[in-house]
Amino acid sequence: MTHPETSKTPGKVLVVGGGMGGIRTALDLAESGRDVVLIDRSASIGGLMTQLDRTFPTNNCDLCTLSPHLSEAGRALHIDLRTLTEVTAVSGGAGSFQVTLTTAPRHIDLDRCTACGDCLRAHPECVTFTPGLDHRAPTCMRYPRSIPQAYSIDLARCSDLEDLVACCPLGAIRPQEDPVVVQETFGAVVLSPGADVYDPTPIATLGYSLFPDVVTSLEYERILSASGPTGGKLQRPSDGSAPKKVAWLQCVGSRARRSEHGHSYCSSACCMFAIKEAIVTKERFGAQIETTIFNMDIRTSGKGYEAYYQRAKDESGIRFVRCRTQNLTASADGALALRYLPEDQDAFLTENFDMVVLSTGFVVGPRLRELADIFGVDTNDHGFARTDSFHPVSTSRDGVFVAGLFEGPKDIPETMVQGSAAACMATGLVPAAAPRPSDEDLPPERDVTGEPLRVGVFVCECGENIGGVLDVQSLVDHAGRLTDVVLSENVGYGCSAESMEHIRATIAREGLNRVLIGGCSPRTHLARFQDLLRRAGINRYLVDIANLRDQDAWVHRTSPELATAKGRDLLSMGVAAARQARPLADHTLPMSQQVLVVGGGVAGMSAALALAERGLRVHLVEREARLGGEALKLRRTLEGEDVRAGVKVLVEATEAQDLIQVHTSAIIVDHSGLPGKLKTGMQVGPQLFYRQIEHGATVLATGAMANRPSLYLLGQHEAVSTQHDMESLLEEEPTQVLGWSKVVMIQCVGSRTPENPDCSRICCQSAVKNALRILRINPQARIWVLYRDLRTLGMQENAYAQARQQGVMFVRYDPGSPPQVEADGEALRVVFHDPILGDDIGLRADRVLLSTGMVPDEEAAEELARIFRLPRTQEGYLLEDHRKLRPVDLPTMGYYVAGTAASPKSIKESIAQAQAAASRVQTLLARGAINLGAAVARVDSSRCAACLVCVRACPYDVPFINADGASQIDPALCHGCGVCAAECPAKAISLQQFDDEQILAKLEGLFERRTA
Amino acid sequence: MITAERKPLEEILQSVSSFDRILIVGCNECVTVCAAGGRKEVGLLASALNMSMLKAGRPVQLTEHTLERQCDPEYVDELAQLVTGADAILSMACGCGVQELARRYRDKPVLPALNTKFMGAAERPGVWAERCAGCGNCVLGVTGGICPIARCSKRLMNGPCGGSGNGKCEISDEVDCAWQLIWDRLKALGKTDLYEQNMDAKDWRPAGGGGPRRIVREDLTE
Amino acid sequence: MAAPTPELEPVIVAFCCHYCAYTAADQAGAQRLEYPSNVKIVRVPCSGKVDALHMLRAFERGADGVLVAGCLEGDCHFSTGNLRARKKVAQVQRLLEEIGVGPERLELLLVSAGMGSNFARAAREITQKIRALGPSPISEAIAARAMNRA
Amino acid sequence: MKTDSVLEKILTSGQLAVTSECGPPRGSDPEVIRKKGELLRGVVDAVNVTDNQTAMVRMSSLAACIHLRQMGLEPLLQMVTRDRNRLAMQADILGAYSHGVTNMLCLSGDHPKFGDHPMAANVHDIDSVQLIKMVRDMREEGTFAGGEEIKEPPKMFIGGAANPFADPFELRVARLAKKASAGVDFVQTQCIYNIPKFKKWMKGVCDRGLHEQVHVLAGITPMKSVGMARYMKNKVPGMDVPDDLVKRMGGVEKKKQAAEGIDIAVEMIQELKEVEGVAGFHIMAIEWERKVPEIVERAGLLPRPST
Amino acid sequence: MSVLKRLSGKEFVVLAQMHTPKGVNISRLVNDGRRLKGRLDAVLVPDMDNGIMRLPAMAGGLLLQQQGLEAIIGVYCRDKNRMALQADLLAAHVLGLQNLVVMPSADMDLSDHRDAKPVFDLDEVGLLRAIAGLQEGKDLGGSDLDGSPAFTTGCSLATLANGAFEAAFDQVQKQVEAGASFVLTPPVFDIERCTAPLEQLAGLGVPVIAGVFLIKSVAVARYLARNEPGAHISDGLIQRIKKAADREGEAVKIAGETAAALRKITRGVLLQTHGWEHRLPAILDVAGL
Repeated sequence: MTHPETSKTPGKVLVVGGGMGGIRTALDLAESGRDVVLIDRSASIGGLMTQLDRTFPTNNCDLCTLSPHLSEAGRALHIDLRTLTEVTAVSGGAGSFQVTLTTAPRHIDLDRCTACGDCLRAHPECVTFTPGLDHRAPTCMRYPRSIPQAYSIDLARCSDLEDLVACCPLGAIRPQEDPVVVQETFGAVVLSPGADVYDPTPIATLGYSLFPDVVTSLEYERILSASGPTGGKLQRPSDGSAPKKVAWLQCVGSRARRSEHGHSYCSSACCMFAIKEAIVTKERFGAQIETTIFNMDIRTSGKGYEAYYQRAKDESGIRFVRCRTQNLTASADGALALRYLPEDQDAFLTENFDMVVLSTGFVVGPRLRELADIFGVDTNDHGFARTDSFHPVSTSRDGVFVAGLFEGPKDIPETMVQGSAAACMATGLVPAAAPRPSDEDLPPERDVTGEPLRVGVFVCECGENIGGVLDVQSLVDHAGRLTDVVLSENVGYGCSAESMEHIRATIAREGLNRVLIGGCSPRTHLARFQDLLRRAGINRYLVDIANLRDQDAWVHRTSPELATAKGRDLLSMGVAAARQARPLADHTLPMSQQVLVVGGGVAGMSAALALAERGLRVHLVEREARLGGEALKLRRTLEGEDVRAGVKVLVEATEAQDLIQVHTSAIIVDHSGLPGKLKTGMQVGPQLFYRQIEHGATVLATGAMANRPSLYLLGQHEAVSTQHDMESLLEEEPTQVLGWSKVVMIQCVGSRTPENPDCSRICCQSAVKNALRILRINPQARIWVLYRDLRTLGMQENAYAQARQQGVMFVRYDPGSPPQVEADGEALRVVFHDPILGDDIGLRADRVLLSTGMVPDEEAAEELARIFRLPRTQEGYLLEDHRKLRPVDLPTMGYYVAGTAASPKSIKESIAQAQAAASRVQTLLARGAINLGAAVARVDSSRCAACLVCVRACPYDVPFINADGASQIDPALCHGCGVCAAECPAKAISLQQFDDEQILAKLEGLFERRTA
Repeated sequence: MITAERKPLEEILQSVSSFDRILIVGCNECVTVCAAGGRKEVGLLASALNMSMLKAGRPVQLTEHTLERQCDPEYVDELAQLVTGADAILSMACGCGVQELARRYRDKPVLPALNTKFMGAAERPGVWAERCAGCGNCVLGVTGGICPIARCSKRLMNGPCGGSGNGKCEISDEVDCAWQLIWDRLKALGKTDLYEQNMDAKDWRPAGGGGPRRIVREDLTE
Repeated sequence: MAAPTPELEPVIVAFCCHYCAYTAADQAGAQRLEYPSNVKIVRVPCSGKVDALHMLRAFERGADGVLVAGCLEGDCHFSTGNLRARKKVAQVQRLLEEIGVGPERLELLLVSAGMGSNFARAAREITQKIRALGPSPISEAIAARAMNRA
Repeated sequence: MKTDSVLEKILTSGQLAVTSECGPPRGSDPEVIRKKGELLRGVVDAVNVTDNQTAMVRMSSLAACIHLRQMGLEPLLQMVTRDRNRLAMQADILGAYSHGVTNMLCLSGDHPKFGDHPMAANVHDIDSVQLIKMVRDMREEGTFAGGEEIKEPPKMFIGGAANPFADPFELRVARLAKKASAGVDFVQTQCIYNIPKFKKWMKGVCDRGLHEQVHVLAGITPMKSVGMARYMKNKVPGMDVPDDLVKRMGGVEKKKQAAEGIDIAVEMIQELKEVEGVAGFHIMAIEWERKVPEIVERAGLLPRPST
Repeated sequence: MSVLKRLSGKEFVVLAQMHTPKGVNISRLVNDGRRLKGRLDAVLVPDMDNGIMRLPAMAGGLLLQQQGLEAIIGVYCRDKNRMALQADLLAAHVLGLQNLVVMPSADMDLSDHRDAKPVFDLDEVGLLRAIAGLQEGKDLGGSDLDGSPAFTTGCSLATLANGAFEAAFDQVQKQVEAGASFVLTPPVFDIERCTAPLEQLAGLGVPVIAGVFLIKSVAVARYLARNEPGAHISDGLIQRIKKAADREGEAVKIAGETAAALRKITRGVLLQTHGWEHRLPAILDVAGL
């Protein structure tokens, strides 16, 4: 795909929607040097996420982690953020879209507004509606720490305009503003407008409009949220009392059989959503609160989600009831009476609750349908943008890509993946802009040597995360009393844009020369605060973080006093170390612009192609003799697409691509170097020829394996096979199917077990797919699907409904008493329990199909993880850096994962992740140089005894004894492990940033109180 | 290189038991290289002493200092200030360093913290082995570069004793038979005839048999 | 049960390598796995960076237990730093024996980044062990001195 | 004749010589040495008296030799370089000779590590070859090691030890040559069990004509039990005990093992008699002196020539 | 003393294989060579083996000899006709390269130049005869040479695999008859299983030098087990590597042990480390060579 008309002049990318997906897209594009216009129709960005309290499975606020990146120097240079803006017309095509953007008046001058809040206090009525519970809308900022950090005015609600204008001390209120309409040209467009939330009002039986204590899940989030209407207290909307019994009703508006009850598809995220709300309820408001989730199936098929579900059940004590619900009525004592039919009983039960939460899903509302029309992109029956398995983020219109909910209901990790994938696709149409020197804006670095120590301590509350456990004020006071601390204060959310700015200004104003942040893990946040210090005009290495969140508040929730005491210790240690910090210089190396992609399956090929098409040289390494991987065994997707044809296209394109060097029959045997300059050795071909390649980044697309557990006579009886095996049989020998009168499918064979705890994610759809195909060939066949939870996410639910309609019998089994399969001549005898009939059923099946799912490819993954030094989950999948926000990045910079190497996935999801990985690689390689940081070993040659200990100890053979008879360490080669420093008998070597003084100071700080 | 190793802590504690202010002095030469008395070992000993004293309820004041070389008066002079503030000096140098300190600071007890062992070489990281006995009259030229005086347990000058087996000395499997090494090397050099010549009884005067030794280079003396 | 007073609780210093042990400790947090607050973590790039001197100084300043935590064998981000750490821990254990501070107060933990639960368990176990052993003679002596001075 | 030694006479006459040894007591009772000496009277030509054998303190070899001499036996003074410097050694040689001791064996000695004084200084002023040379110079040149003239120089018949089984095997013949050139008159070998290896060495000795210069007495030690065989095989440095010998000892019941050991010793002597260059036998029956007569007799070495 | 003299002097020889670079960056080759100088009897430099186009063996061998090592260079029939082969041999001689091994040619479809045209003007026996002819002063055209080269030439056994060995043996026999004076074997992994064929080879009366292959990882071991029936890689071996904490170290140990064991039944070993030449010293240490 080349678009000659745009390849000469760099264009821009339009990203529609500033939710999580849109932010991800914009960040990826900006980091790979593309100019982006990010628009959102709201007054601030953040999308749905802004209303959530925390997200699963880390129970953390994800937006807080992601959004601050937007304001970071460098990225911000490429991102033009426009709120209150919508697309009103589009013409042109890929490479050159003419887009009309209409920006509604904010009536506030963004340059002047400091978000002081005077207008809000004077005229609280002049606000736009904030979705969620609160019909009064307490603030005209959608959420605290919103981006941009400014208010907006709803003129229509204002009674006294003059007074409103006058109340602003800065004169930022502009009542006369008109909408602004501009037409701009974009090379590509990414649609990530999110989706709307289902409004349960029409379902009369649930009494949403009748009972104030019946709330939607989003409203419940608002109640839990510290920035919500109750200030983070759990109160019943009716009387403000604390509820003792809360119920969640799942699938409200989703999986509906009748259109007046909503839509037919599954909203995919609500199960985890409800579980999280229940857990948070118990965690924060008391374990004694009874929480019950009424559901048809629990659909926790993301990575690590099943364990989260099991923990909720077994450890948090959350009750799960499988049932159909009937209706809600008011009981005599003001409680809500829920009438429901448990799945395994034949009589309705009634139970009283103080609050009922309706798990409402996602819908495409009129504004999104309109958006689809404006762009002319095809949508499915439910209004979601149409894509296909092999082009997961491409809409029907060339150059217009889609990410997130608008593509279909999904969870955050899939949204993040699509956000990056869409960025990747867009970069194919828009070349990188000329690099802009970001350092120009930086103030000169102040030389702090010789200055008396002035330490500033900034303690984050991080909402409930830290503040909910630790006594932040006492920590602030404690830090204030430490030696050389001239300032200590609570900064709320320290990593929020306004706090960052506040800290920056404070450093400059107070002339601070050492800074300690009491916050979260330095692993994730140190770099950001280092940037901040640099912007504040002092060396970036003069800051440290005391990990008050991940390693204190989060792990000592039940003993706040001890946690606070530990917090004091951590701050003492941090201040002591900060006092020893010295300004350091970073070292850099040029990056290799080649990429290693390991694994020649669908994900690997897709990643390689995406990278090569964007001009990067790729080495694609496959251990088998040919490309294709596991997908070669698949024939059709649930949607009916021809997998073989798709794979063939990929293989041909890969082999034809000049920038891709394919190495088949290749075994990776060694790996060294550092991100940006890696070396991988492999043995290739039948005679194991050794080759070493240099690359800047690595994409692991090593795949997973079809599971083949020895269960249910698999491998012992001819008539037992896996769903996987069935693929080719259905295509190639359909006549066999004609002979089958009864077929039994068993789900979760070898998945969701103690050995392989995760859900394999794809088996339910495979079962439905194969059931439908069998029926197409042999409509007379009777098919039973024995399952634990049927997990047909999103639109797959429609196929499930269709299968049921066509007479496929879905029978739930309990993992405690699984079905029995015995040989019965050429056929099989299957016995299982039917909970609805309450009886055991025995039948003679011609065929038993096992949904065996996937397992990590232990053979390949175990050794590759060792060679690449990458961590794996306990199940054996590669462990990503952050399950939700960085599902493509591995914990070591420069390594990315695509496809089933990370967790079970469909082809579509694998390709999306491959494209996302390509995007992440681009963002890395666009930096051009590797920052080795300052953590390098330095030799004090006057102390060196030239004893050779360092020379012998260094794992990378870096130190050598130079002509002057002293050890010399090249900072460009040093990996910063510090082994030499630890071994040096003359104490002549120190590892900067971790030198002895700093480490020992931490110990001094820790024990100061005790020894004093 | 002179090799040494730290004395048992117990013994050091005993030796400093009557002092309140102790100066621990390391040396940045041989003992640093053999990980016995460099800056790091000084730190470890100081820490260990401090803890032991604390435990015994008799805290002391410990000062650490490492000299470039403890056997040269100019370097040793550097300590004057620190010595004034100390009741005793604990030297982590070889015997030469200890004596130099004692010579320079006559009124202060100087105590050795190391046992000086031998002149040796690093066999591999962390392992040092005796190589030279300082006999003052080198025979390495006829013994294939392997010293029978330092490396044969019986100092045999004319070939191996009857206890040599599998290339090892009779005293331990850890010790190579020096004569096996000599023989192998002579063979490799094609110089086995050197072995055939009898080596006369050694004159031990240069080895100290003639009393304490010194070397004088007139051109360098002042 | 009354909440334990922090001053009477043992203090355990954990030197954690950035790539595995520290990440595992963060993971424990993300998973809300509780462990005693006695464990104070010092982040180092690699367990091989932990000098014998650091371990000893921790005890000297009053630590009742010290944990050196690195990557699993064969997994060290820096090749063999964890194996070096193992040797150094053994060396310091011998020294502690000489000083008369129980060598069992110093421990090596090898853990992978994904093993938050293992880290939490190890933290619980060492705290339990140190509690059972009581305060280190050094921290006791320090406390006694501080009392005398006060 | 270089000396007045009986042993020298027998050896130069070309007859097979027989020597044995007797360890002095770890105490000052002279009876022990007398008893052991008595057992050997008429059975051997000379009796070695060990010098702090296995680095354990015993009555001095010199004193014990004097006792034997007084009994009319022919003593052979063993002297190790481990415990004395050249002054002390020469003094002792003069003393010994003054008492009519005319044979000596020059050794380096077992390492103190194995003895009861592992802390003792290891003198090793000179080594065994140099000791041989020193004794030879005392006899032939009439000078002390320091070069001064000796009034009435001692005339010792000089022996040394040879171990054909220690490594490196290939220099073992050369080692004997060095001793020969230093002036050794005879050597007693390490106990022989591996006869083929011994023969190989002996052939080397003969090839260089050393057997013409040095009388080689083959060392024989009867084994008391299979346990001893195993111990010698595995624990004693420089000892080469072939497996089949251990097997043979182990093949008989425990009570008869001692007899089997004697049989083996006798058979070996018979076989070694025929080997070119073997000038006699040195029978070391450690703390089993009473069996020496039986062995000597059964080996057909009796009667001893009268001198 | 040249390696081949040492061979004829019944000494055990240690050879290692080093590959020429695909490109002109020779630093690795030269450095590896320097590091191993004195520890090896000679280095075998294969010529474009595996059908991978790269720096020719002659250049590699020359570089190594300049570093003070002795080189044995591979010659093969796939890519050159008899003219070019003979001319190159003359060049080799005058450049000081006097040790040759006639090697089999990999199939073109395994090559990185699949479209190249194979020549096969001569076969291995023919090439050996040509070498013999040159040494006698005649080229294959029958012309006299102005100065004749001298070589020591070996041949290589195709496989030790059961079933295929006999045919391979016949080939080698023919090559020995045609002038090969030593035989290189493919890697030996299972000494017991290979003893019989190795002994059979020894019966040809020329020294046998057995290959020792460094199995770098479990994946490589599995690959060999699956694809090289002659390798006889046992499950035990795979498990041994897998269970080792330091797999690389274990692999080195295995190779070293194999080399040490081969010492008893062959006249030399050829260590094949395929890119991990920096591990050769460790292998030699383990093997006690």
